[in-house]
Amino acid sequence: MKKLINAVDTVLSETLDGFAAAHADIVELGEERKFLRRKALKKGKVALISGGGSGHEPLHGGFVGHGMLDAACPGQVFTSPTPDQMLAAAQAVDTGGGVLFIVKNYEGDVMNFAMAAEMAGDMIGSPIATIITDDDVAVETSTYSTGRRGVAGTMIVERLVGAAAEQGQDINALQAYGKAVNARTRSMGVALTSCTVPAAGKPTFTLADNEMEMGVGIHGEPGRRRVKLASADDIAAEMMGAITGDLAPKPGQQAVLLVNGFGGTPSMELYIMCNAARKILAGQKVLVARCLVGSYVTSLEMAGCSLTLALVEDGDLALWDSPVHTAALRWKM
Amino acid sequence: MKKLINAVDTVLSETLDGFAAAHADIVELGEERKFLRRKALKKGKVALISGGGSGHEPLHGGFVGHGMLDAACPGQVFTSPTPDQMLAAAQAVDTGGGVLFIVKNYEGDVMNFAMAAEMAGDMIGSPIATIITDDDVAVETSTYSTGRRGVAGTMIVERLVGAAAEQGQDINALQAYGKAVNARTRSMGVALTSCTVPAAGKPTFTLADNEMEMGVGIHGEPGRRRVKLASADDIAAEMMGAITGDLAPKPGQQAVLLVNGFGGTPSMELYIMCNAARKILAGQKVLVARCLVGSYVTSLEMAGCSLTLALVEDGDLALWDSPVHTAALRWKM
Amino acid sequence: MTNSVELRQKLVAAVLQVVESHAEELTSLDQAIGDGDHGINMKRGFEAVAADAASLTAKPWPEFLKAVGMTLVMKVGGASGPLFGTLFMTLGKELPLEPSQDDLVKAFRAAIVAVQGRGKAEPGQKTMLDVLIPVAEQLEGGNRDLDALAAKGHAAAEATKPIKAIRGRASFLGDRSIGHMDPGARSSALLIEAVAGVLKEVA
Amino acid sequence: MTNSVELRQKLVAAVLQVVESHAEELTSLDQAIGDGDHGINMKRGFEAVAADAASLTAKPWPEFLKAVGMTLVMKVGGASGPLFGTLFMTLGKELPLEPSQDDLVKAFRAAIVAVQGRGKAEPGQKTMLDVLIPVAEQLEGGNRDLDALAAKGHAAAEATKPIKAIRGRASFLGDRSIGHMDPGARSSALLIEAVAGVLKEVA
Ligand SMILES: Nc1ncnc2c1ncn2[C@@H]1O[C@H](COP(=O)(O)OP(=O)(O)O)[C@@H](O)[C@H]1O
Ligand SMILES: Nc1ncnc2c1ncn2[C@@H]1O[C@H](COP(=O)(O)OP(=O)(O)O)[C@@H](O)[C@H]1O
Ligand SMILES: [Mg+2]
Ligand SMILES: [Mg+2]
Ligand SMILES: [Mg+2]
Ligand SMILES: [Mg+2]
Repeated sequence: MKKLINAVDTVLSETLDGFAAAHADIVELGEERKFLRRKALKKGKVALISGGGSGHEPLHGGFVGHGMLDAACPGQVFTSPTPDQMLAAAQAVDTGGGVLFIVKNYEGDVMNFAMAAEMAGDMIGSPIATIITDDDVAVETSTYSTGRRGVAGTMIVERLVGAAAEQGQDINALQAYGKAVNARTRSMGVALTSCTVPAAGKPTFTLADNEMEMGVGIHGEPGRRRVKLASADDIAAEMMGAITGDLAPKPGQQAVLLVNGFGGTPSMELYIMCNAARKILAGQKVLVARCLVGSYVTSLEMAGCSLTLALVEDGDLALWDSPVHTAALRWKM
Repeated sequence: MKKLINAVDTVLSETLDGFAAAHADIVELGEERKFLRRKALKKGKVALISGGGSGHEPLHGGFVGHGMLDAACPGQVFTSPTPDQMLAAAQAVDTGGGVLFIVKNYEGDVMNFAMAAEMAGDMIGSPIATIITDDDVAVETSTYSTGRRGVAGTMIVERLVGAAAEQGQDINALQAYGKAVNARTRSMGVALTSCTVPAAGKPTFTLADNEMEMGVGIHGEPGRRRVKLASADDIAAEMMGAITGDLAPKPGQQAVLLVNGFGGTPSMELYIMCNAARKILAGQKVLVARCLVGSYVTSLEMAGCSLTLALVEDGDLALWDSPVHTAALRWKM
Repeated sequence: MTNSVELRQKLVAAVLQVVESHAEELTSLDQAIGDGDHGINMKRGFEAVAADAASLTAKPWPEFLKAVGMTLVMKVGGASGPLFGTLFMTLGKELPLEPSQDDLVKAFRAAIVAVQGRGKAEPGQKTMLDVLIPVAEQLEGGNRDLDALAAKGHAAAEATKPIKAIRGRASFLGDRSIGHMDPGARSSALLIEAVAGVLKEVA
Repeated sequence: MTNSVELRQKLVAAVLQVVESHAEELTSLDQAIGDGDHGINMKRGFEAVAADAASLTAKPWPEFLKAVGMTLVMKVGGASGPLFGTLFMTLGKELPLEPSQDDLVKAFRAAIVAVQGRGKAEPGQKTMLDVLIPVAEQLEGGNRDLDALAAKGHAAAEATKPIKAIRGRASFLGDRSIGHMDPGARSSALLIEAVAGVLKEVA
């Protein structure tokens, strides 16, 4: 395992210390490093809290700040955080408007956030509500299974709901809006290499030199199938095909496109994939109103990327464009 | 070679197309893709043009926009661009204030920009001046050699000179300022893996599982020596030691710290390195006034990072904080 | 027979020992069909329990088990944290101060029901339930032999191999989950064996 | 003897052939002590020259050489683009319309001086100059045998191996540049051999 680390046991704590120091103008680290919180709170605003296993940086800590999250709870690498973290975060950032949890659809995350909500009782005075994101079309849905995973689309939900919260919407409206955004957001990923959980010390999986994992998750979990490496255009066609097949956008429909690197893939390749995805969308007359290209929802040093398409409705773009100031997403402030 | 590409020959053109489409609000691609230019020019402002081999994204195209560059000329991967590119870019973005080239110190870049300046003649009405960046302390200077390489510190020069240009400083003042900033900026890098130039198809070098290249350049050129992989703290100590040994900051000195990923290293490791570097600087009573952590000056998918320290003087921080709106660096707009 | 504080100490030690010595194996199983952290998670949780052993084992059985469960919830994370946490917390809630064997059997079933409620899983979906439920059934059927209990756990874990996962991360694998033992099933079998071992020793 | 258009066509073809067939080798040499693009760069440049061959070879010698040089400058990039470009452009500038052997020898020296001015390098620094200069000296010494010329180029390229690089990217390697042939020296030797081959054929 080749990593710039000191010790397997201190990976998370040193990451958080470095992050908090680098972004001390926007964030603060909570006691026992249970959460990262926004420095300046807004009285009465609904507090948005997300979290999940670490190793997906900048998600979620990089999205704490004006116009997005109020706090993020970092779990161990690829392991959901524990209820005490969400409770401590909620106590720190609740200013009376209620607390909205944004949770990626993994059983671990869902159960830990649920336990926190149940335990909140008298500790948190305000109501608690939850949005579950499940944008990964690689997983075939079925009534018996856990359902789709929450992947890169989560940041779009965090951004839009964060912007709406900033404008003073109440918790019920925000929860409904977040669910609606999630419902029109789909993602799919591909991996060219595996990643290594520091504490495990060896790669989670192995791919031959000419193989890729199509439909991979953001923990290196396998996806639809393992296939031969294909061209950027073919990969984009399969991923976009699954996404638009599911979303069925109408010609003329506006959308946000996110081309998301998994951590080990450089910018050039992401822009090539962006180019490929845009050509496909143009063919379907889907209008890319906003486009983000970068490594936003990662899987440690995994090489590969995901495509996310979020169909937008009236008002979404104005919220998208409103000021945001976080470590990883910043404009107009 | 495992990359998300269509064909080796179209890597650059598709990257540029994807980039220009994704950031169509700020940039435009020049004819024959010779350059990326800022969409909105400011009459009479000195035009800042940089460029170099591709594979270092977001440098330089990602820094085209308000408060940084007016144009960037992308060469083939790791190959400096050709004089026709600089000439075409200069013709496109010169608005009468003169043209300032910002060039990383590689013989190829220096010679190609120099030929462009010589050929400019009547094509460009305004004066042309050049700043050469050479911030890489890994290279021992000697009167006979080419001197130090220009690496990640280049983006700090581009940012500060770009901000000063936006405020209307003239070309001589900007050139002098850029040289001064370069003179108080130093970087050093380390690689944990190699990178593969698409057209070459195989890694530029190889490192054993327990080896790293200390003092590596941004093309996978070797540095000071190949050594056993060490801890983040030890690596940071060697790199910062070389940097501060050369810059000799006084206690209480303010500085900008840039922790720069080379393309294949994820955010967690960069923040661990940031944490390590800050502890060292704190020990020397150097005050980190601003801190950037991310993959800004890369070497394709190479794993590793560089540290850059830029000592700041009066006025630098105000320029740093002034509005900037580029694909890769954005604030206050 | 040992006094109950000593017994709780032995249980904590035995459980920690089995988890630590099988952590790598559990992680490997999770690498095959999950995200490669199950051994790490379990180890972190039971190390936290062991670190607190002095104060925990001083509590009576119900409080002890609730506190162990709460420690697991707060330290394990992932899916297994809330699930094993719920298992232990419910055992604590259900048991009287001086539990009989029958109390134990009943509480175990109640704890499993709580785990099912928490995880919304059914048996046959390739999870820890596929060990916990067969063991509970054997106990309820009247066979309280401790060796047989441990053997049942391991056989049940083994029997998760041919199952196609419907719950947990392994479900994302679909048919490719077939042929691998479920990590949580394996850890459940190991915990049962460790507990049975201590009970047998002090019996 | 061939007419000069035909000769220029043969030269363009020969030079393209040698660069294409050695592109991988040149890139490998550059991977060892540079950034791994020299073969790719040279190939791109001479392919551009060949693509334009019809119009280029129709020009008289001075214009032809200047245009070849300019094409290299505009297509090769890197360090070798301006340097080989300057070499050819200066040859064009120095040569009369109907050059004699003496004219060629003098122009070659002038072109080398221009390359030195552009790259600020001296002989002995492990660059293309360490092939160009010895070849020029042999010509100036009166030995105009074409085979001997080609042989000299290759021997000089070989002789860059023990040199420690002072210029070019290889200089960043310091002592580690020792033992490797300079890529630009190798390409220079190949170009000289290709040109000599054509001249010999038509002599
Ligand atoms: N819904 C569920 N119900 C019961 N057990 C589950 C459920 N989801 C997961 N598990 C168990 O948890 C184990 C995985 O635990 P662990 O790896 O620690 O968490 P995570 O899957 O979050 O990484 C699985 O092997 C399975 O036995
Ligand atoms: N200053 C210089 N003077 C003469 N030749 C040089 C100089 N710098 C580099 N070279 C030659 O150029 C070759 C490298 O060319 P190339 O790989 O195409 O460019 P780059 O080094 O920019 O990648 C070297 O092997 C060397 O022979
Ligand atoms: Mg996990
Ligand atoms: Mg080069
Ligand atoms: Mg797991
Ligand atoms: Mg080269």
